Amino acid sequence: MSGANDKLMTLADAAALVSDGDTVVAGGCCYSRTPWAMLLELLRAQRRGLTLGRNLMCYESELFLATGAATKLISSWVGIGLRWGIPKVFREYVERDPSVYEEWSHLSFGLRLMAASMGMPFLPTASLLGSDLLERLPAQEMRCPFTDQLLVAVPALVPDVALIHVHTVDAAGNAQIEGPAYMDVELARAAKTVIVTAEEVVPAEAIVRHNDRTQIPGFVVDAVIEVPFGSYPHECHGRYEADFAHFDAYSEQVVADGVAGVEAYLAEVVERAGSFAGFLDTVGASTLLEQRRRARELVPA
Amino acid sequence: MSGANDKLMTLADAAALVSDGDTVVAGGCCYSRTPWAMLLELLRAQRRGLTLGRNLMCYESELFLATGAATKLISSWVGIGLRWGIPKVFREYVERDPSVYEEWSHLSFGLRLMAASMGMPFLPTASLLGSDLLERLPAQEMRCPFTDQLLVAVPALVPDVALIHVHTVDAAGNAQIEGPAYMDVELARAAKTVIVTAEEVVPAEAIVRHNDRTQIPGFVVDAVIEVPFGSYPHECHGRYEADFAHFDAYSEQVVADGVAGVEAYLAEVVERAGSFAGFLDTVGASTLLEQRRRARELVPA
Amino acid sequence: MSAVAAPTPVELMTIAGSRLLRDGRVVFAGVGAPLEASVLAKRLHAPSLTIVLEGGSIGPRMLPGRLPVSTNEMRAAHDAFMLTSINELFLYGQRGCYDYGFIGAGQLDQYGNVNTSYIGDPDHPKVRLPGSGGANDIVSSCREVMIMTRHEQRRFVERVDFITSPGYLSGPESREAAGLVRNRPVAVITDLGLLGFDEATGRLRLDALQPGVTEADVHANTGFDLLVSDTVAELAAPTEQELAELRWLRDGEKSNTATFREVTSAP
Amino acid sequence: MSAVAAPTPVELMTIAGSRLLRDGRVVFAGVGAPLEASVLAKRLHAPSLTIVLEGGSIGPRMLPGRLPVSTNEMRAAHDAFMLTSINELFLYGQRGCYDYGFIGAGQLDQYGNVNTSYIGDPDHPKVRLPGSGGANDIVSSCREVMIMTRHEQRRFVERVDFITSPGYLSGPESREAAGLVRNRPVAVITDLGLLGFDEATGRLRLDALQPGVTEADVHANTGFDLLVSDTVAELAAPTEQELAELRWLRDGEKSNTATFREVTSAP
Repeated sequence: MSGANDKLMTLADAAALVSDGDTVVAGGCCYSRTPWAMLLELLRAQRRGLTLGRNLMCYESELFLATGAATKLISSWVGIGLRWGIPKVFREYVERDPSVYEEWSHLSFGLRLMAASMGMPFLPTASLLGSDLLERLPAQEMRCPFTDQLLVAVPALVPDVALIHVHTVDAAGNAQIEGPAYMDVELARAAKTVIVTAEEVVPAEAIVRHNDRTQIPGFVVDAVIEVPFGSYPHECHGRYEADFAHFDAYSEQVVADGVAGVEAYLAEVVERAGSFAGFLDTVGASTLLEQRRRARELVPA
Repeated sequence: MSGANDKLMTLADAAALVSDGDTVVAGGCCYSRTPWAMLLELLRAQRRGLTLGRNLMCYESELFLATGAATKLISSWVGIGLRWGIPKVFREYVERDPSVYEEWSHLSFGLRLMAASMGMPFLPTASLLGSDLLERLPAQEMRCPFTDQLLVAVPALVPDVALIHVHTVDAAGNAQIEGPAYMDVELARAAKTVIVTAEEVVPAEAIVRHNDRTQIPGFVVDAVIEVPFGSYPHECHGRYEADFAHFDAYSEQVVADGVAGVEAYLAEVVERAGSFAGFLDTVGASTLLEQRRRARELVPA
Repeated sequence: MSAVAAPTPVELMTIAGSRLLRDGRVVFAGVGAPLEASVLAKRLHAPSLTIVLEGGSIGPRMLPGRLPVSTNEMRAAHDAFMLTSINELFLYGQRGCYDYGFIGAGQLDQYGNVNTSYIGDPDHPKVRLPGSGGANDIVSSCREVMIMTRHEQRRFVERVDFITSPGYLSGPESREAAGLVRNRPVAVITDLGLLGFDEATGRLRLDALQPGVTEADVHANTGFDLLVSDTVAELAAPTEQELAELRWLRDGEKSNTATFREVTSAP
Repeated sequence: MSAVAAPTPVELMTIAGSRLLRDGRVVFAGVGAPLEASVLAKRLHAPSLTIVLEGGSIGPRMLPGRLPVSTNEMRAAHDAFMLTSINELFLYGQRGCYDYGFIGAGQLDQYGNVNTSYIGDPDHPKVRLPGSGGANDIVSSCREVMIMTRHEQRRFVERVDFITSPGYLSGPESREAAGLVRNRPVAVITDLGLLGFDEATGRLRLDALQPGVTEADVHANTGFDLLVSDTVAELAAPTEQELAELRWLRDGEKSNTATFREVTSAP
C-alpha cells in the first residue's frame, strides 16, 4: 500500500518487489485477463519457491512448477480449457506429489481473498460441507453463533503480492476494469503488495471522469506498468481474444515432450524474445490486430 | 424474486406487496437516492406497524413514526443533515421510549445486509467491540476459529421488502446505478421482495450495452416503477440536487409544531398532492430544472 | 429427419438435458454440455431462462459457432445483461437465487457424489483431474442440482474415489447431517437415460431411457446396482429442430451475427 | 493579517486539525470540521492526501461554497477518483488501509471514549443524539484516530453516559481486552488546545494550547482532571492563507468553478 502519486515502473522493477518464497496470487480467471506479462517477468527474474495462487489456473501452473519458480499451487481448478484439458506437466507433478497442490472450490477460494480484503481472519460459507475437499484443507466446520447452523469457516488468504492486469489505470494506481471483475477487487484489497499492469495508463482526470467505474483505489497499489496486450496470448475483455492457435501449439509441444516442451516454450517466449514486447513481435502485429477485431465482434465498442 | 420479464407496475401496485408489520429497508443514504416516492406511497396506503430500516435515516424516520406506519426503526444515524440536526419528532419518540430505535454502527448495519445477501446467518467484524452499542444489540462477541481473535458476529438482516431507487432499469428489473451504490446491491440481494423505482425505464438492450455497469440482476426484483425525480426532495446523483429550501421549510414547521407539523406536511405532500406526480407539480417545473442544473455542476455529464 | 445426421451420444444427452429447464428460471451452468443444453433451452422453449456462468456472466446469449471454451471468457459474456465479479456471482447462488445448478462429472456414484479431483488414492493418485472449480459450490447451494455425463462403467462407480461435489453422500440423513440442507440433487442425464434419486435412500434410480436403449444396456454401463423406476419411460427422440439448433449453436453459420441478434432479441 | 477577520473557535480547531494530516496519507473524515480540516490540508500542504467519506467517496475535491451537508451526497463525491459502496468503503478501513480516522464528538471523556447516542440514562434518556453513523467503525479500525470538538465542560466529562465509539475505555489494558488491537486514538483537537493520550494510562493529556489560551482556561472548560504534558507548547496562530483558504472553501467564490478546477487539478 502506498499513497504516492507516481507508481510507474518497468516490469523488471516490479519483479523486484517479489521475493523468493512469497505467496503470489494472480488475478483474472483461467485464460482471461491473466497478468501474463508479469508472470513471464517473474520467470525471467528466476524467482524460486513461490506459492502461486489463482482461482482457476491455466498453463502458467506448469510453467511455474517445471521451472521451480513455484513449489506449491493453490487453486480450485487447473486446465487450459475444454479443448486442451488439464496441463500434462502439472498433472505429472501432482500425481508424483499431491502436496504441491491445494484444492479449494471456486467460491471458497474467493472467500479466502474476500476475508482478507475485509480485514477479517475468516469468513463462513455453505460450500465444502460434506466433501472430501474439506478434510484435506485448512478450513473447518463451525456453527453459526445465532442459528447453530453448520457452516464452514475458511481462513483469510493474505497474499504477499497480487498481480493484476486491468484495462486502464492512472499513475497513482486507480484502476478500471471492463467486463467481469473476476476476483481482482478482493485480491487488490487482500494483498500486502499490489502490482498492476494495464492496457493503458491514462491521466488521473480520465479516471475521475468515470469515477463510479473505478474498482481499485490507488492507495492499495504499489506498482503501475503499462503493458499493451499484457494478457496475451490470454484474452482481455473487449480488447483481444485468446490466441487458441498459440494454445494448440503449446499444448502439442507439452503433450509430446513434457517438461522439455515447457522448457522449449519458455526458451522461446522468455529467453529468445528478450522482453514482453519482443514476445509480441514474435506473435506479429497482424495476429494481434485480428485478435482485437475478433474481440470487438463479441464486445461491441 | 421472480424470473418474469415484465415487472412494470404502479406505485400503488407495489405498495400492495408490503404488508402491515413487515420489515422494510429503504436504499440510498440519508438524503441521497432515497426511494422517496415509494416511501410516500406506503404512507398513502396507510401501512401500519412496519419496522423501517435504513443505514442513515433522514426525516422519513419521523414521518413513519408519527403516523404509526412504523413502530420501530433500525439505523446507525438519524438526522436531516448538519444544517438541520436531528429530526425533532424522532427525538421525542426515542426519548419517550428508547426501544423504538435500534442503533447499529454504519458498517455493522451494512454487514447485516451483506450477510443476508451472501446467504449467511452472520458475518464477523471488528466494529462494535468495547462499545455500549454492543450490549444493547442482538450481536455478540465471538472468537475466530483459526486465530482466536476477538470479533463481533452480527446477525443477517433479511428484509421482507427492500425499496430501492435507481437511475435506469429495464422491465425485467436489471438495474444500473450511477455514483455511489450505497448499500443497495447488498440490500437487493438480501430482501425477500424487492421494489425498484427508477428515473428511467429503458429497453433491455440499453442495459446489455453497458452490462458491466448492471448492479442488480432482474431475478431478485419483483416490481419496477418508472418515477422521474423519484427521490425528490432528496437528491439523485448527477440528476438533481437535494432541495435544501424544502428541508428548511419542513424543519421549521416541525421544530415549531412537532407532530402536528409532520401531519401538516403529510397532508400537503401525500393527501392534497394526490400522487407523487402531483407532489412534483407543487414543487414546480422550474425548481426541478434548477436542481437538475445544479447537479450537473457537481457531476458533469 | 432424413436430411439430418443421427444424434451423437453427447447430442442425445444435451437435448434431453435442455428439455428439463423451465422458462423463467435461473440456471447456473458448467461449461460444455450443461452450457450447451442451457443455451439450447433458451433458444427453443425457455426464452426467459437466465443462464449464469462462473466467470461473472449473467444472462448471456451466445454467438453461434463461438460457444465458450471456458466460462470466464468473452464468448461467455456475450450480450449478457450483467457482468459482475466471481464472488458476487457465486454468492447469489449461496443466497438461493439460482433454481438449477447444472454440472458435468468425471466420476459419480450411486448417491450422486461427484469426483472431479483424483482417480485412485488421493495421497497416491493414479490420475489428477481438473478439480472442483465451481462444481462444489453449485451442488452446495443451487436449488435443484442436475448432473450430465456420458454413461460409462468407469464413470458410474459404486463409490467415488474422492467426493469433490457431494450428492446424497451415503443417504439423505448423511447429507443433512453434513449441513447440506439448502438444496438437493434431482437428476442425472446421460446418453443412455434419465436418472432420478430415490427419496428414501438417496440412491440413483433409472426413470427413463434414451430412444432405442434398453434397461440392460444401462445396467451393463453402470458400475453399481442401479435402482429402476416402476414405470421407466422412453424419452422422445431429438427433433429435427433441436438437432439443427444445437449444431448451429455449436458450429455456427458463416458469422451471420446480425441474424442471430435479431432472433435472440425476441423475448 | 489586519485585513482578515480574527479566527472563530471552530476555525481555530479546524486549522489546527488540518496541520496534523500528512501528505500521501489516507484520511477517513466525518462531515463538518474534520472534513473541512481535511480539505484544507489537501489544498495547502498535503496535495496527495486522499480523503475518504462515508457515503462511498474516495479522493473527492470539494467545490468551494458547496461543501457537503452530509458525507453521502453529490457535493461529497465531486471529482472523486472512485465512488463505491458504503460497505466496500468501510471494509477498506477494516482492512487497515486508512491512516487517519477523523471524527467529531458530542460528549467525550478522559479516556477518549465518545458518546453521540444518549445524554442521560440510555433507558430513560434526556437527549437522543444522532448516533454512531460510521464513527464507531472509524475508531475501531483506522490506524490513528483523531477527534475534533469544541472544548466545553458539558462535552469533556469524567465518564460518558454511553460509549458509542470507544477510546481507551478505562485504560490500555481494557482496550486490548475488548479486542481493540488494530489501532489507537492519538489526538483530540479543540478550540483551546491539542490533547494527546498518556501511553501508560490511556488518559487525555494537554500537549499544546491554542494561541492566547492558558492552561487554566483549559482546566476550567474540562469536566475531569486533565493530565498536562511536561512541556506544553503553543500552537502557531492560523496564517492569513489558512484562514482565507478555509473561508473560501466554506463560503465559495461567485461560483467560479473553472478557476477552482484549474487550481485543484495541480498535483
